[in-house]
Amino acid sequence: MSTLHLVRKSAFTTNDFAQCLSVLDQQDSVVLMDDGCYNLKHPLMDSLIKRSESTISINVISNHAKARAIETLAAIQHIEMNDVVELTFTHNKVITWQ
Amino acid sequence: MSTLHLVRKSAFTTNDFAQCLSVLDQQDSVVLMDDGCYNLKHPLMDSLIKRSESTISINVISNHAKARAIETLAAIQHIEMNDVVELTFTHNKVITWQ
Amino acid sequence: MVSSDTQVENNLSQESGLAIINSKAPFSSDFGKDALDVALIFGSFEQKVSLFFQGDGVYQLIGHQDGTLVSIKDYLKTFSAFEFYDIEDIYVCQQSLVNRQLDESFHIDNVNVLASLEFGLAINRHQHVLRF
Amino acid sequence: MVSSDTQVENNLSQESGLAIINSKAPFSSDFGKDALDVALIFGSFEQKVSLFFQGDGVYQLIGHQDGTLVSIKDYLKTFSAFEFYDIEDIYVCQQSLVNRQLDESFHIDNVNVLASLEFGLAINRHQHVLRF
Amino acid sequence: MKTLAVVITTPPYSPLTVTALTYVETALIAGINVIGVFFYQDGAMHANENISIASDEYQAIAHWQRLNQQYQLPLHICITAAEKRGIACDSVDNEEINGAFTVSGLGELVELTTKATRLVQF
Amino acid sequence: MKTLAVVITTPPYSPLTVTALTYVETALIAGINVIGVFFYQDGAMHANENISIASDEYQAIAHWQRLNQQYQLPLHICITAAEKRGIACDSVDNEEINGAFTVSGLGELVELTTKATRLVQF
Repeated sequence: MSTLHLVRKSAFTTNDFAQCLSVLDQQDSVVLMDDGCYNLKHPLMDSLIKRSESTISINVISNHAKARAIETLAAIQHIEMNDVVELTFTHNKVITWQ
Repeated sequence: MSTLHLVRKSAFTTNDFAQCLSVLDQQDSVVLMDDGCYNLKHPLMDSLIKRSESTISINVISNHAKARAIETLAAIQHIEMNDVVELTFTHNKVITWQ
Repeated sequence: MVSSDTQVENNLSQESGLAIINSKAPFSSDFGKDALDVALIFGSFEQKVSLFFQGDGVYQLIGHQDGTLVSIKDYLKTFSAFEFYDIEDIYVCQQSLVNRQLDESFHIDNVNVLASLEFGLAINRHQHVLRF
Repeated sequence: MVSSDTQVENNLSQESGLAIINSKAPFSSDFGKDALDVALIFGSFEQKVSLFFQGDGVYQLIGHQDGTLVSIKDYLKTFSAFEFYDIEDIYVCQQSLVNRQLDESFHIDNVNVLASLEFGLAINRHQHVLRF
Repeated sequence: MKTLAVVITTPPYSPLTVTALTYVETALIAGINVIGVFFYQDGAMHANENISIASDEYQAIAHWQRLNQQYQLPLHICITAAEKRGIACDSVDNEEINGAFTVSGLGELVELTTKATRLVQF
Repeated sequence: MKTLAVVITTPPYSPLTVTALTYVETALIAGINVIGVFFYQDGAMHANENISIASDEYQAIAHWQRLNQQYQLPLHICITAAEKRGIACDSVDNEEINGAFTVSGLGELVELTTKATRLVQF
């Protein structure tokens, strides 16, 4: 019963990312896209990375991060849109946090 | 050079109120309106009230708080829209945080 | 061969229906009303739909509100029609209530207050999720 | 009678022109572009206009961005026209940069990095304020 | 003389527009000289003649029309914002634009801002 | 068979719509059966035939039209959301509604949701 979480908002501006993290399950995956890419530098990301040492996969859409000149972290997978499409079907459902 | 700050967003959801507070000056006034009324219960309000013991006036539009069933605090002035119009001209400028 | 025990478990864990997460306060945007319209149409088509309230969305459930004071047609009153539409699963995030210093007193009955973990698990029991 | 000293002080403290506060990131809404259009029209009418960047608005100033990667026409390039329009007062909130782990390196010159107190005082030197 | 210019950025179907309207009407009743309202961003949608809001909901556009008639309140719609939002502004006698609104450019905002004692954004 | 339904809530002039479009086109190229796109809330503005976006900016509506033609992708516009945003939906052969879009009710969303293996919102 894994969920794919599409995070589209900056945690520096809204609390959508915090809400996402509060319901995140161990088998889930997170994709940072659009302004969600800014969250790579947010304090909430540290706690997520520590948790994710278990099983949660954290991804960022390369072009979305690059467009915003955001350096990314080693713990984060760089993916493209076709990976997002694939993740849509390897997880049981999708929640968009926007 | 006083400023009237119209706060229309919930600090539980966005950081607009925090940005407002960061530029607030001693002679300024704050009006909580629309979802800004929710900020009466936000931790940021405590720090503002402590600061405001000096000179900052904090106001809430009665109907906007009442519509939302928000109990208000003793330190806060209850005002109506005609007071907002008056405050517009007793201050030098208006900034809307929305 | 699947034992009947496992079948029962599979049935229990079967994800079905739509979960709608409400994340916006009621009187500053149309999001709550738009979510309600979706919920009612699912109900009228006899499709399973559950409502979740999180973040500022929890303000949609609080008692003693009155949108008419700000000239807004109070769509919250329509929440009382949920039973008629067989919308019975209504969940609110406890942490969101606590953060906002809100009591667990709501303008409709049968609201389930859940801790974050259970709130997430309840969402997971649905096949699809929309968030407004 | 007003002494000439006081007059000088009054002139210095005279509030004039428009302050535009940018609070949104560049590639997820039109707010930055809409604010830019207002700034340029004030510039072309030879009216004083100053730009302030706060919160996620500071992302509009960061170097090495490329909107074309996400098929967005990169309005940030137009920032280089500020000098031509005599828009010379550009302020960024230092705390917003620090919170976002951003260096003070921008894609335009002459950006003034100010602590919150000074940032607020700089806004106060204007007669009107719009925020996008 | 107290003069006021107002900028509206929320669409007619937003509950936030009720607050803006109440503010402007209160100012007019108080005798403030409201020299103009400038509709920018999603505010430009106010001029769309085809907008149809359920009759039991707040009729923001009708209220602006009323203020325009009762107080000769100038209502300026930003043409760029309007075109982006599907309001055809090209023809002279346009049936799609609500008659209470004047199609203007951003230059009008400069004009209003320069003339007004106070500028308030909603 | 993998089937996908997509809900769009952002307007055609929003940069966020680019992401949604890229996602849908990528799914179509990957051979996913996208059974329909439902335009709700501000997404309904996509069907407004009068929308004019500067030619050097992303033409979201033209791209949706292209996907509709190339892949017979069904594009459903929510009628209530559209009317609220100034798109007249009453006449049969409506000049104001972009031909690539079908005017639908929320019942269509129920239909899509029930049929689709995955529902993704943008």
